[in-house]
Amino acid sequence: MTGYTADEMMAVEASRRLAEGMVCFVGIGLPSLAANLARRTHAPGCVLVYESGTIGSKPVELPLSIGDGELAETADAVVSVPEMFAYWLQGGRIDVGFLGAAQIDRHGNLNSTVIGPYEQPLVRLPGGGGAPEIALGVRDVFVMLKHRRRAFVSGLDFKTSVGDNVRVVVTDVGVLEPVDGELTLVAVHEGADSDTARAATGWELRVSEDLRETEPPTDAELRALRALRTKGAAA
Amino acid sequence: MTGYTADEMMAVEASRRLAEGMVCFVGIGLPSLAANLARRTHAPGCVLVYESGTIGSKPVELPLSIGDGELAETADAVVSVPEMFAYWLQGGRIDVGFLGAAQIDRHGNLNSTVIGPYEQPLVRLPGGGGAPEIALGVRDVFVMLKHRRRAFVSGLDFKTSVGDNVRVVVTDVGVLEPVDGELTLVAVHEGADSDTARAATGWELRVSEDLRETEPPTDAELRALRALRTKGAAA
Amino acid sequence: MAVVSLSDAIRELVRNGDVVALEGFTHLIPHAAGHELIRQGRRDLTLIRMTPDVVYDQLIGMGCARKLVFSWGGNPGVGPLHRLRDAVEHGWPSRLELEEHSHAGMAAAWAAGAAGLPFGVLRGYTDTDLAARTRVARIACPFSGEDLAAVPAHRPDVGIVHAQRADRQGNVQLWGIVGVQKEAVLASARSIVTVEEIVDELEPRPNAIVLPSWVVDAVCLAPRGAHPSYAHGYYDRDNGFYVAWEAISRSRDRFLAWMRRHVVETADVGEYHASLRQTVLA
Amino acid sequence: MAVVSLSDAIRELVRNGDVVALEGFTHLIPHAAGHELIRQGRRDLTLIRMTPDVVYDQLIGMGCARKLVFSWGGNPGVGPLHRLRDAVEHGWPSRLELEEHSHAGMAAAWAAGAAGLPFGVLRGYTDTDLAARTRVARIACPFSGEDLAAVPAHRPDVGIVHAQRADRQGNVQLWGIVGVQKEAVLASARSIVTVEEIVDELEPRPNAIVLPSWVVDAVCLAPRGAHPSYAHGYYDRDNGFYVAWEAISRSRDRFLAWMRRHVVETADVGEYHASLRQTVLA
Repeated sequence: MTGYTADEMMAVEASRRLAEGMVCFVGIGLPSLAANLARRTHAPGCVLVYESGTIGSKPVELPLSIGDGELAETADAVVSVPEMFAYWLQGGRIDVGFLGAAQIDRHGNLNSTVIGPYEQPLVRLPGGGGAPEIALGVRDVFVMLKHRRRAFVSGLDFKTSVGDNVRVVVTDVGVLEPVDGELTLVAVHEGADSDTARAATGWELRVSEDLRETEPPTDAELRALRALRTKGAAA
Repeated sequence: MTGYTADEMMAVEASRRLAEGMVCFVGIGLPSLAANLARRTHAPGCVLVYESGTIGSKPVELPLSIGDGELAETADAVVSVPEMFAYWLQGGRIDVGFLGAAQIDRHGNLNSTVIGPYEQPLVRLPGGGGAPEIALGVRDVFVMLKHRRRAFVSGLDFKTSVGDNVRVVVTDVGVLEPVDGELTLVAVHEGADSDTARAATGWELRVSEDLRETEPPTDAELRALRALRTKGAAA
Repeated sequence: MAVVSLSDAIRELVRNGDVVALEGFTHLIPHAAGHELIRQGRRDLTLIRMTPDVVYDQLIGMGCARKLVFSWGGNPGVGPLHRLRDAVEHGWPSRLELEEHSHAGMAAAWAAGAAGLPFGVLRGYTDTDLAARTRVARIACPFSGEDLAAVPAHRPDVGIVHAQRADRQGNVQLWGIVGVQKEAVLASARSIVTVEEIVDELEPRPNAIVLPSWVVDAVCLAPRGAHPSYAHGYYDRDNGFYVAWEAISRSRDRFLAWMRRHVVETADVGEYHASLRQTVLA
Repeated sequence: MAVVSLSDAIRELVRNGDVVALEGFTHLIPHAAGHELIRQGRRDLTLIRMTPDVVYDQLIGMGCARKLVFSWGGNPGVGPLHRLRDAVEHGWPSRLELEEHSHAGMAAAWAAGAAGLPFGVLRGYTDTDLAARTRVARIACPFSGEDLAAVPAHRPDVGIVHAQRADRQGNVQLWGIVGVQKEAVLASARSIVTVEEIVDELEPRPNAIVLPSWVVDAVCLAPRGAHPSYAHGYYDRDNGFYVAWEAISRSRDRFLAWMRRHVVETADVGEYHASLRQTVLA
């Protein structure tokens, strides 16, 4: 079986958690990759909603931006951005929302605003965008994040969104799920173990007693994934 | 010169007050007749907005209802009803709004809700519809109303809309305009005089010192008017 | 979402006592669905609609409604609704409670309902007697202090609209005057959409809105189901019928006879139209 | 409304110190108008936009802006905005004040502005650190008591958007991803729309919105005026340019040289594109 990258492992693992008919609020990058992979494999009826206003997009190539023309051309409906956030997200019609971030804490709270003090930042990040209300408005939040000490922190520099609805965090090391309100390592990818995860986590990471190993990407998954990447690769 | 009806006199008099480029919020019946007449005569660039959501409608025949298909087909834009009332009326983009009513008082307040007590009405009227916010949201309110004692009352049974923005009341007897906050007879139609108006008014009607006589409909106005009425006549 | 018969949809989704909205702004009025509510004898409904016209006159006259939430009730371009007036003025066939708004207030209540908010905000109701007679509150802008009106969101149990067409997956497309149909479906706990036809593919059209199948509970085929209202691109408004309704609805007996003949004793929208043709021929 | 040159429109309608919104959600970003603001040396602008990207990076780096009101600032799919970061992190070329919202908050502020309301309501900002860093208030539903967020309406001095086309009367038509363009125009005291072409007749299109001429102050012909963004049906997004901007904008000197060569020393959008072609050829 061919090799695969950490990104591919993350996309595959996230896509497996999407089921037929689920309505997903999708951002650019890995989330878009994961959701589109699900549509090409086990969940062709998975509905992709992009915050730019496209509902039911079926892109053939991965968009580089959430506003690419193909997302509108292949959509069931295109609505204004105010309508998207009011009628569709706040209206409670979205099952799954994907979020990324620069920092996450043990409760799934996320920071995509700033590293360092807000007024004198060391790094000014892009900002919250849709995250604060996606985190509140969808049923299940899926977080996708590289597993690094500087990202998995004991205290956020800034709380951009709240973790209440975070159901899973997929990293390049494994999978975390909330257990009694704290993110707990429940699975590791091929070649990693709980120590790998602990070493990459800035707090005392809880590990599930029945720690699983995730299924590596199948050839079919990798073929579908790589067929999608043409455009996304440009990023 | 041919004869004309009281309705035709009212429509013509109202249409003359519409100027090129004015944006008019139009209801069905006489207002629609007056606004469309203006478009066919001296103000072809007068913009007709119907509360059903059609902006810039150019109907060839008079609609029987504000939702007739022709209003959408000939419109520059069709918007949802919530958008019409929020972005267009409340947004302050309408110059002139036409209103009718069952009762009017000397301050231009209107009743289109009920005759008699609200809980035990003698006559249950259709209700306010767009009137309460049209009366607040447009620059100039034009009222069109048959001049009768039971309609021009000293006290309304119900205040459906406020008179603050009423600039003119066109009746089948003449024309009233607010002077120092009270509707005052400023003109009478051919064949009527101030006594006719006083007799048809339920309060002590003020009459302007320089009472004018309105210009009877011209042949051109009547031709244009009657060409429009085909469909409206059905009502 | 499933494509089902209208009678099944009404049977399964509408209960006595429900808050029900059959929306439409002159265009695409869901008459066929209203007739099915009458056939199945639904009772104690709270009916919501901005512009109740003939189909609400029929529902009220047949005793289906306990309460009406509305902003303008009449026979557009013709006159009053006699059954609505009879219910309000004389309590026939039963008392009808009214919750009365302005169009702007109803529109804001629909938008709030669709947006999952508990209330809508507008600059309205000011200095009118309506404010004292309806559910409206004053609210102050936390920044400017401006005093504005707040209306409670519409959240019906069932929202019912008519549309031009749907595809076999149940995605719905409507165009022309779109009114508050999208809001009525999105604001409701359950929704029924009757359509003129079911097609393989919803080819995009100017000014069309699409309601994805996953926000609709039942799509029902009901050709000419908006009559006497119209379906833009399918058939025109039957203005003659609205004029005729003035006479039909004026007397209780003639109204009841007409309803029996054309609604109660017909099985569906097809038989309804057949019965109308026979009456004209007779 | 009048069809005028973009330089005249900017000269007459945009003043130093104005609150200006160049809106667009990835699609139809009004780059040509942004470049003209830079050529004319506008200063102390408060810039509003949900998703500031390259054109705002350029305006900020050239010292046109005093304040930025936004919800997500980055180079979509590529990385950070180096000029925005430099201004915030090091005050170069000048300090930049930030008013930061969420997308949902910005969208509600735009809708409120278009509706002539002083504030918008949403279920948002709850339990985040954003609330303490921006203009947001809590408001209680007068019916349910639910605690919600209120954001002040956007009411810019000037709203600027790019559209596919306009007719000779100045009616504007745009389609594809429509973002908040309608709201940006309707919420602004003055508005400028740049278009790909002027046509005799706006033939209706699926998913198109029309802004009537009487809500637009100036319509300006600016072919390829959205580049490197795209105009649906006219040209694609120049993804390569967004990737290239990462390197161009990283250093102050290279950024300034690039801006001089392609914006400051070009007269209009035509010369801008000619200068880009020459660079590629060179």
